[in-house]
Amino acid sequence: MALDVAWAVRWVRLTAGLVTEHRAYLTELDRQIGDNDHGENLYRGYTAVVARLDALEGPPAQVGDVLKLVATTLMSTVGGAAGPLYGTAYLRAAKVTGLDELDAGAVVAMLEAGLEGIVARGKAVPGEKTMVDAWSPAVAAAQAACVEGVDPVVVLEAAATAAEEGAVATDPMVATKGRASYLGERSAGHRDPGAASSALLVRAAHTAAVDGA
Amino acid sequence: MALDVAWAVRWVRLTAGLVTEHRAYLTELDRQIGDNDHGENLYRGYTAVVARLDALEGPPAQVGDVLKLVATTLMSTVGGAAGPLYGTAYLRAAKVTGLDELDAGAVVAMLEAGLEGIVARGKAVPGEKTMVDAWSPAVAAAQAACVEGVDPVVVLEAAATAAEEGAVATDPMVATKGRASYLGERSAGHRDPGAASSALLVRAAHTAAVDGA
Amino acid sequence: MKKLINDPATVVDESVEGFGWAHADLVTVHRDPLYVVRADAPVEGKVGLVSGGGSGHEPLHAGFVGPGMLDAAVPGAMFTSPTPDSIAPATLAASSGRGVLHIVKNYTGDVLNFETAAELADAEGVEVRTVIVNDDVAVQDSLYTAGRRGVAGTVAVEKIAGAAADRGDDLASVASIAERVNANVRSMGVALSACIVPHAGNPSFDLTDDEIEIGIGIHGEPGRRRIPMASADEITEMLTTPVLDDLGLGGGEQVLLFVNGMGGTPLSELYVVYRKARHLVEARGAMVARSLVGNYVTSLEMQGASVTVLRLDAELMALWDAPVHTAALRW
Amino acid sequence: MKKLINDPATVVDESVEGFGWAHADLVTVHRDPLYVVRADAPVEGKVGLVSGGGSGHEPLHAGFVGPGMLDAAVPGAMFTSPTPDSIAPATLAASSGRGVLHIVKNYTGDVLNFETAAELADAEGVEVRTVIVNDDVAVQDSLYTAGRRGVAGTVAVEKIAGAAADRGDDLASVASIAERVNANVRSMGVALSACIVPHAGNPSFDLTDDEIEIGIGIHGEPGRRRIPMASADEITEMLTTPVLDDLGLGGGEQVLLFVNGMGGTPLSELYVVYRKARHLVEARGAMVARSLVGNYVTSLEMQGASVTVLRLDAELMALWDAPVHTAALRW
Ligand SMILES: Nc1ncnc2c1ncn2[C@@H]1O[C@H](COP(=O)(O)OP(=O)(O)O)[C@@H](O)[C@H]1O
Ligand SMILES: Nc1ncnc2c1ncn2[C@@H]1O[C@H](COP(=O)(O)OP(=O)(O)O)[C@@H](O)[C@H]1O
Ligand SMILES: [Mg+2]
Ligand SMILES: [Mg+2]
Ligand SMILES: [Mg+2]
Ligand SMILES: [Mg+2]
Repeated sequence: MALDVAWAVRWVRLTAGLVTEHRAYLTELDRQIGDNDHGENLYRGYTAVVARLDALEGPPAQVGDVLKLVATTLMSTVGGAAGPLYGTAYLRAAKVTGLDELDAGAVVAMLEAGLEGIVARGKAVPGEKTMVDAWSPAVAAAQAACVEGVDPVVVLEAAATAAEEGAVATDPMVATKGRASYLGERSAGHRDPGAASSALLVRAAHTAAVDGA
Repeated sequence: MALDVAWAVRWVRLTAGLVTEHRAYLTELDRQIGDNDHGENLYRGYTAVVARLDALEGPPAQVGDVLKLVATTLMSTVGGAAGPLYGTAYLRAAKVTGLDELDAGAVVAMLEAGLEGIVARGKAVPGEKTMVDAWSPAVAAAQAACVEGVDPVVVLEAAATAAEEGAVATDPMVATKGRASYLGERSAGHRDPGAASSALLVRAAHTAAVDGA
Repeated sequence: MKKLINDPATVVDESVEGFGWAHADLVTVHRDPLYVVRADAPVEGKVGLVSGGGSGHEPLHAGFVGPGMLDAAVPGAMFTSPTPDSIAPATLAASSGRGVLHIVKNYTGDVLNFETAAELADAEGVEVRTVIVNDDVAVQDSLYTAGRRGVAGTVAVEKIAGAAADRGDDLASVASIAERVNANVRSMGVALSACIVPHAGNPSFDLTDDEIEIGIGIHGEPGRRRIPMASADEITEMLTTPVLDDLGLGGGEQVLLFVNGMGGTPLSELYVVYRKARHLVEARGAMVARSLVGNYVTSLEMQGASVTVLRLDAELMALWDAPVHTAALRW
Repeated sequence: MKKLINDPATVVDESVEGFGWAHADLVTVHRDPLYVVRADAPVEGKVGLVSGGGSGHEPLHAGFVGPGMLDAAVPGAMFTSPTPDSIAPATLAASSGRGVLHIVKNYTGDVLNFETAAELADAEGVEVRTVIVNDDVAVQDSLYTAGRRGVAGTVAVEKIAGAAADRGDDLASVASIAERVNANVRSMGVALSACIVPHAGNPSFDLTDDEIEIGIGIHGEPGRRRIPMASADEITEMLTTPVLDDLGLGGGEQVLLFVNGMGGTPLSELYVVYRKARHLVEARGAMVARSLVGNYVTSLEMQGASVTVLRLDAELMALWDAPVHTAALRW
């Protein structure tokens, strides 16, 4: 199956649901090595996103329109580091998804664009204990899964699993970007909150695709 | 026996010892219904008294000289309510003890003068849950015990016991003077710190007399 | 207990010493006996203003020494009134011959010690008048208590009396202005947590996680009653309504609204309280003409706040607005 | 958690609303998007100064809006950088045509959001320069971190840049003065207790009764290391020595010594810290020419303090001394 605008809306709503469900968990991760607000920041942002989706007159035309709405909403409501980073990720992803439907290749392009956006803003490379450590393996896994004629669900499944593993893999890392870097060695032994929320986000994309199948 | 200047010095040093010993207890009483400092205030004061006694070139001439030294030292080091109240008590007591020795009658006069001093400054009457509730029964008991030819030790024993009972009797009282009065009914069920310290002070007078016998 | 101190026995001395160095342009610190006096004291031709009380309420009182406010402040031990042997020399140091006003918060200890000090100063030929500040409406039935306490309203008394002295009023006039402020100011406070006096090392009272004390004083004394935790607006109403009632504030009147922090409450929360208190004042048809929000009369690190309302007339307002230059209040 | 708030979701709005009412002579509060701007903004002929950041550090930044300091401040959610859609309008509101300086504390979130806002303002024809404040010496090895944090030194940058703008400097000059302050200011902080962010409801880190965190930031982040509780003098030495070393302070130099409270520490203790820090500065043969002691850059109700030293030259001293009229800083 291909992923259409309804999928995009499902994806975003599912992400909002997961963020709400894991709000306290994400904040607690941020309490350990940050400033105790990551879940709260995303909850505020995705609540606004859902409100704007609900307020739309008609449904958006294309996947990219949905992602652009998410981008601008997160940028103007999340704040902190995650706001501009996720905002830019969605903005770049929106640019390459001005399409009626996404096939497997378009899904890969979308994820690549999201990662590029995060790196362009935050300048982090893999291993610095940031959301990049979820996104980067997700993109690599998506690229590897993207063979001729493959169902985009398969690509998203690979990406989601890789993002989850990437988030777990941040546990032993010593942060060198973001707020956790101030802790130096003390940042090891904790999961990066942004990597954890990124894993939720990619998993939601997959679940939304499965739900629509 | 009669009570001389050596007794007075013993009395004051014993009081200082009891205050030091009960410093935390008196402060805790004051924490319950006051501002958590009564033991500390008296400890500061009597430490200074002992230091001044130690620094004296020769011994004071008369009982009154000792009490005057205590009075001025407490006034200048204790502060709070207890400083002026005890200071005035000792000052008035000093005035009627410009004597080489105190017989039973002089002991009664000394206690009366002390109580007068406290009342003159603090305007409290018995039953208001203040140090007056220790001093007032002490004076009454001393007066009652003061029969022709009685040993002043007997008078002090009666006074000390009455002061202790008086302090215990403040437990159910509702304070209407001092800081505890702000608590209204909530002041009941706690011992007045000033009454408790007054009981120590009168008991020390008795012990000092027994020690010298 | 964790505190940024070296020793409970020396904390007041060290703190006042640091204060003196930090504000050497404004004040001189006299050691032994300890008092803080204007660097240019005595100021010729001006009635002297002296206040003092237990330490632990900073910036009160030393933070209010300077042009337009106090001439001298006498810090006692933590939460303990200073003794006459420091108050009297401070009084002499503040005296330029036109007399000295003692501004005393109404606590037995402060009243008694200042009383003796006034006698001592009088014996040295300095005329002393005393105003007793008693703005705390939490203390009801003053027949059955030591009377209302002096709390945050003290700042208004010191500021306005200071301005009156500055414009050259004589001692009787400065005292009567101070009395007028006291007659028109009311306060009430709440504690969300107790403070810890350094020498004691334990909280001054015990509060569970869902209780607060309404009607607290500023010495870590427990309050008038203990109630379950409530919202800022509800608490502010519990503080402000008795203040306004007791003041008998009517429509059309102008007030100074002062929200004072007890030390451990963030400034952001004080503005939340101010917001509601202002609603309540305005709901009576009165007008908030002047405002003050901050930690001015504290109880060490206690969490909590008090609401103070001062009824203003044109003269009091002008005196409030008059220039002041102290460590803690300046305009 | 007990706080004088109504709802974690509305606390910032209500607090800033109260702030606006209390200081209506100085500021105007713009709602939706939320920012605080000088009542007389934009000030003709003057470079505009805009700062902002997460709430919870009050009086920073809104308390520094007014003549001689900031033209606008943008409060974010608690401890969360504001978003470009509030920073950009605040920037426009502060602009009188001579350009706007963004003063940004060095945190990833603040830097990114101000960056975007600057682009948006630029698109509206307002020239923006940015100075990133990074005075916190607790963050070592900035190669392996997001770089030094901006902490209490921000007050000095805002004050001095504000004075430069006031005397008519152009944007490049104001930016270069701000950079010079930043290059010459260093800070380091300690926490005795953690703060509680309203929406989280639990302490931002866990400290036992005999531990403290050295090298904390101002967002409730844990510090660089945890050590056993120590005396004020010992702690002050742990804060001041790295600051002086990093600054390379030498004999004969003049400094501003600034002891900043984190919110929950009594003022009296800050002066105890000041006293020792001053000893340490003077022990290097340097001179404390100016002082500031108080709660200016806070972390809600956190107990703790930071020591900031700014190396002064004649120009910086004159700009520090220049008149300022804001809610929190005034002379
Ligand atoms: N430079 C960066 N590049 C990529 N991700 C980053 C960077 N800095 C921070 N992050 C991510 O942002 C997350 C924190 O987000 P959040 O708590 O919302 O913001 P803040 O740190 O401003 O409070 C971190 O867990 C990390 O994944
Ligand atoms: N008006 C008064 N008359 C007699 N005693 C009083 C009066 N006011 C207070 N006291 C006594 O003083 C005691 C408190 O002393 P202390 O704690 O040292 O002073 P403060 O209350 O100033 O902290 C009370 O327990 C009470 O016995
Ligand atoms: Mg965070
Ligand atoms: Mg007491
Ligand atoms: Mg006391
Ligand atoms: Mg944050």
